[in-house]
Amino acid sequence: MDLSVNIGELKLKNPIIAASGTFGFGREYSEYFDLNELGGISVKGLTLEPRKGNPPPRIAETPAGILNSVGLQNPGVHAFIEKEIPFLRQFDTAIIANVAANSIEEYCTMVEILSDADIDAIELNVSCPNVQQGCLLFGSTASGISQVTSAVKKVCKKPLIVKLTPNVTDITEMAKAAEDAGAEGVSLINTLLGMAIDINSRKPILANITGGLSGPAVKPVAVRMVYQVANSVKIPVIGMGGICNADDAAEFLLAGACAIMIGTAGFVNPNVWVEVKDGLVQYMENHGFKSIAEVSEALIV
Amino acid sequence: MDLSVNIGELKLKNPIIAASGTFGFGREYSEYFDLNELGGISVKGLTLEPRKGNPPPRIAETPAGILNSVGLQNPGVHAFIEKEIPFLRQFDTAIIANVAANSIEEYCTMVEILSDADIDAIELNVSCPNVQQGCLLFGSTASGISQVTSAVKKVCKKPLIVKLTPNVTDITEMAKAAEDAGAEGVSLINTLLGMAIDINSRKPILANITGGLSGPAVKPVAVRMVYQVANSVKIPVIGMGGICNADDAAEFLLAGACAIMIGTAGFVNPNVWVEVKDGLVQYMENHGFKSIAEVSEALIV
Amino acid sequence: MNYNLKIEKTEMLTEQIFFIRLKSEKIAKNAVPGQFVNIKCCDGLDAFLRRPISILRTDPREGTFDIVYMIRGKGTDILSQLKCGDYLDCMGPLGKGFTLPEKGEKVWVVGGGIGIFPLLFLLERSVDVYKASFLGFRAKDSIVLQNEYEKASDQITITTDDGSYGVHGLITKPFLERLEKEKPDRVYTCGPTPMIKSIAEICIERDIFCEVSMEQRMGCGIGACLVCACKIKHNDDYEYQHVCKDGPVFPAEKVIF
Amino acid sequence: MNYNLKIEKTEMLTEQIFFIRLKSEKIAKNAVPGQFVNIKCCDGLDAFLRRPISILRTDPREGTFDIVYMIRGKGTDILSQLKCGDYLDCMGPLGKGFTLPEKGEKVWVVGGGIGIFPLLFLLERSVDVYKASFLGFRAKDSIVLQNEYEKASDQITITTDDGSYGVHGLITKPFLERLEKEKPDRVYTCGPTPMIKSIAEICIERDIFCEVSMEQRMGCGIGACLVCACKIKHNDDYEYQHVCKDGPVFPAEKVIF
Ligand SMILES: Cc1cc2nc3c(=O)[nH]c(=O)nc-3n(C[C@H](O)[C@H](O)[C@H](O)COP(=O)(O)OP(=O)(O)OC[C@H]3O[C@@H](n4cnc5c(N)ncnc54)[C@H](O)[C@@H]3O)c2cc1C
Ligand SMILES: Cc1cc2nc3c(=O)[nH]c(=O)nc-3n(C[C@H](O)[C@H](O)[C@H](O)COP(=O)(O)OP(=O)(O)OC[C@H]3O[C@@H](n4cnc5c(N)ncnc54)[C@H](O)[C@@H]3O)c2cc1C
Ligand SMILES: Cc1cc2nc3c(=O)[nH]c(=O)nc-3n(C[C@H](O)[C@H](O)[C@H](O)COP(=O)(O)O)c2cc1C
Ligand SMILES: Cc1cc2nc3c(=O)[nH]c(=O)nc-3n(C[C@H](O)[C@H](O)[C@H](O)COP(=O)(O)O)c2cc1C
Ligand code: FES
Ligand code: FES
Repeated sequence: MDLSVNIGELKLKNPIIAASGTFGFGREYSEYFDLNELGGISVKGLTLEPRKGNPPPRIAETPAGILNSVGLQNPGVHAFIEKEIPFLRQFDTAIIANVAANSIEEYCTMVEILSDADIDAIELNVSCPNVQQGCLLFGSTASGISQVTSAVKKVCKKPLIVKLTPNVTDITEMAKAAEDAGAEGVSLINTLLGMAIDINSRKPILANITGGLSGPAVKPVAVRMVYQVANSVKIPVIGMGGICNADDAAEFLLAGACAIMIGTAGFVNPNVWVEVKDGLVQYMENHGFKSIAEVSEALIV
Repeated sequence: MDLSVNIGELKLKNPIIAASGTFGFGREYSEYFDLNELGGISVKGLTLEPRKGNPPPRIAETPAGILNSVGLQNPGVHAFIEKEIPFLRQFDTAIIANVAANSIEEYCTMVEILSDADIDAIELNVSCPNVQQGCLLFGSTASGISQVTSAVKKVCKKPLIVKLTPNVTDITEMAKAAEDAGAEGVSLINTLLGMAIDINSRKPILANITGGLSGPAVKPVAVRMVYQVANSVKIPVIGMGGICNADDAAEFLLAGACAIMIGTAGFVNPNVWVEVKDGLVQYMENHGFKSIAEVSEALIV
Repeated sequence: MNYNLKIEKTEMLTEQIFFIRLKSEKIAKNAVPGQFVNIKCCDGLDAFLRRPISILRTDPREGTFDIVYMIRGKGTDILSQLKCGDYLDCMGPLGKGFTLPEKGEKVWVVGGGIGIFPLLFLLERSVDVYKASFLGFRAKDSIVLQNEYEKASDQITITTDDGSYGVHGLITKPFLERLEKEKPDRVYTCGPTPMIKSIAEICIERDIFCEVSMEQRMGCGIGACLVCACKIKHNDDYEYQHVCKDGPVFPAEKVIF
Repeated sequence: MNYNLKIEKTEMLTEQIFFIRLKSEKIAKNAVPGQFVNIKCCDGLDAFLRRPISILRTDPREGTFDIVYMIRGKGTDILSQLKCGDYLDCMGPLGKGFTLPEKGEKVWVVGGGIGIFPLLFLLERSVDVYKASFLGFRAKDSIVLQNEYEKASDQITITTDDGSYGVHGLITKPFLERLEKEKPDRVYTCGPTPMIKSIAEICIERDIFCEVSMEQRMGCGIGACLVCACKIKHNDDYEYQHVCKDGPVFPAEKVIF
């Protein structure tokens, strides 16, 4: 059975990827399972300079999901290259650098720097709901996405994946804009903007007031968007949003994704990535699928 | 304690309203609890002509929520006036007519007809995700909303509430458009567009492929949107989306809503409307609130 | 209102099929064959919606009723962990049941898989009539309640898809064969759509009274949300009626499969 | 990996506070005072995230460890229904614990409410030292583990907010009064933020070694998701460290409250 997946020049040995921001730089989870099991790791969202992130509380539990407002706390792209890449390179898994910035120039500078680093792909994060300027702004309009993507594309020497926000009226316009501007793939969904209030303290639970919703609750919205996008662009689609088990992963592949990312579910079950991989193989055997591509085309409508 | 709420000329004796499409025309639930307990009932979405609705399956269960694709099955506005209003009028509760149409003309015709009917308010449904033309189209752009609303406003003799879809980039623009066009209030959220796939049959569970997500899963998105809208318009906001108990209702009021609607939770607990009303009174007593308005202004940020 | 009913008895009939007896004077007194209860399998979010399960039979004297269900997914799986003494939240009796036969009539019931369950109640409530049961199962190990159906019927035919017990093949075969020889007054059927569809067609052709019990995914279970649609002939057009309220039992000739 | 641990004992200490003993050679052997376990209160969605609960004490010989928790919401409420023999999914031991005292030192621990629990383990592991415990409770009926703390301490002071037992008022009062007379070598504190904040300030002023155990809402519990931020002095600026991995125990003088 062939689990491998190609996204432009990016070769994944299997379609299971750790979702950005939920997996740090792999160090913590490496104590819980063998990172060689993963097709790839999308690292914590990187910025040019180190970022402190937002004040706590940064997480709230909601029905079948969570809200987070980390706010891109990260050591900056240079520290990532010096300290984290060497660690990640010990493992046979693709390193995907998740990049966030406040201006087109900054996106380009970072992509230039990362193009010369030992990574396998770049995931352009134009969809972080937890920082004031930039980022989400670009991701919320087709023109913003095509501006950032085409500018970045000029200096990018790595496969480029654009990560889309679900907080838009028409996700297919965003995906098409990324495709037209030269992206090798799109990944979706980032978090849905949400809010939770403590009715006793009468305060929002998150210090940041609003945060990004992830986990099982968002799965139907994510599956719908993956389905819509897969039917409107030719480039590969990486699906995510609430995947907790192999059945969920199969649902995203059937919706048209060629690979999937898992984040929140790992907080509850640190083995989830391995279990999903093994379960997916089982599912493919039971249904006589020989490759991931076959699953991605198997939906009957 | 004062539970009454005014939305323009619409007077509700309490802020608990049955959400449109989940409560039919009240007949069924009237066998489970006393409809006099309700502040109001928003009836099943009405169209000018009777509508058959979509083929089944029309519902799928998702994590902490459901997808539906009923597609506005209803007997048409005339049958509603003849057969349903007399039944509903037996109860001391506000009758809110939920109106859907495919063209501005049709919206106006219906509102004219309903303006002479014995109802208390009109809820303009510009946000139904389960019908092909019209409806959602209008609700997805500020210009669409202001066109429909101002046109309708000219012929409307009842308090006008515009029901907003969450499937937009910026919900506040939609609310402002409705306010500027003369709406007495806005209600939100309608359902989030979603999809679920049966991985064994490899088919979408809903015959309509996609459907509207409701229930607890959407609550954080709904609370966030209510909070944003309440802070951007002066007209009253009716909040809904996943309310299952009095704590959830209080959360929406604290977010800035002056009234709330409950739908999906009633499928599981037919007493939910009464329980929420009683629980809300308890909450207000415990926290020394004397009126709903006080709760709506009590959020500490 | 409180819908929590005490579980008086549970039994594992097969690996996948379970029996539960519940205490409810109201349901035991009022339920008619073909009706169902709508069950909240657990508090909380894990099986969010209620699950519709047919009433297998009632015991008005004891004030109890029985259900039998097969494990299909989350909800029924949770149900299978319930023990005697636990409480279960059931709304019901819900829906419109079968039209009971008249004295002296010849009644044939045709059930497949989980579709056999509502038919036992019908057989037990059909008095002074001749009763023949045609029951189709996947395989020998999925046959349940055989004694009950034998007791409740004058004659019984069992088929299995794999031939591991009784007649090999679909239940429609022996049903048709017997139709060559004699004609029942009433046929009642419940089970997989292909099965009830062909039974319905066979009866309509021969102009035999036939009622079918339909399945559909449900929300409210009481007729308010309109999700459990069933396509029904209406003049020379069609309309969507609702399994939870207008059904689950419909006249065969009305249903558009 | 499998994190399901057998429950060897459960006990209701008050209406709101419960005790659980769990079997785990690994945790019993490796855990140090101040560390915690991260608990999945139930399968499924009802309490989706794990809940962090301090390790109250371990018994390396028996291969068990204890936790005590107060019912606060969904998760702890579900925990309170667990019975001896059930299994509980716990990740741990997690986090950085307290710095143990040196032989002969004078150790004071200051705990408030649920903040007292990690301190018992510390007291029991601190040998050949003088140990004084200052424990603050809401009221008499919320006092738990008094015997254990008395056994583990050379001297103990209990306060209640409402004066229903021990000294009336906040625990900081007797703590300060005693500080007038003598000076401990080490102070360890855990509890409500206002309390640990003032204890920290008092110690910093007087330049007494002080460690505080912090609480924060968590996601992964292992340092990967960065949600459990704690504001920590960094050169003449600050940085957000993480309670689950860099903490829960931090040097008092480092924390920016
Ligand atoms: C009127 C009626 C009577 C029934 N009587 C019985 C009976 O006596 N014994 C029995 O074993 N089964 C019966 N069924 C089928 C039973 O309702 C489903 O098997 C059950 O709902 C599956 O739930 P689950 O959580 O195990 O599966 P899941 O797949 O987890 O269910 C997910 C959702 O789909 C719905 N669903 C899935 N399959 C069906 C189905 N076949 N029909 C309706 N909804 C479905 C569930 O209710 C739930 O909302 C009946 C169905 C109907 C409509
Ligand atoms: C390091 C550490 C050690 C702890 N040790 C203990 C202990 O020994 N005994 C004890 O009774 N409690 C302890 N707590 C507090 C305990 O984690 C919370 O009371 C518990 O998580 C509440 O969960 P719930 O489902 O009952 O409440 P809910 O309100 O339903 O919880 C909702 C969400 O908020 C989180 N949350 C709520 N309150 C807290 C809190 N105070 N700290 C962190 N997360 C919170 C929950 O984990 C969950 O994710 C500790 C907390 C931390 C951080
Ligand atoms: C705590 C947390 C931090 C996240 N940080 C990032 C980030 O830095 N960059 C990014 O592109 N997405 C980030 N995300 C979004 C996830 O990568 C993913 O898109 C989302 O969580 C949906 O997947 P899931 O439901 O499997 O978690 C974060 C999510 C969480 C929960
Ligand atoms: C089965 C179903 C049918 C619905 N039909 C309508 C409708 O006709 N008109 C409308 O404005 N909203 C309709 N809605 C949306 C609800 O009124 C409500 O906005 C949404 O369900 C969120 O609230 P809830 O989570 O409490 O159900 C429907 C929802 C459901 C579940
Ligand atoms: S389930 Fe709501 S109408 Fe049938
Ligand atoms: S909880 Fe994830 S870093 Fe602390």
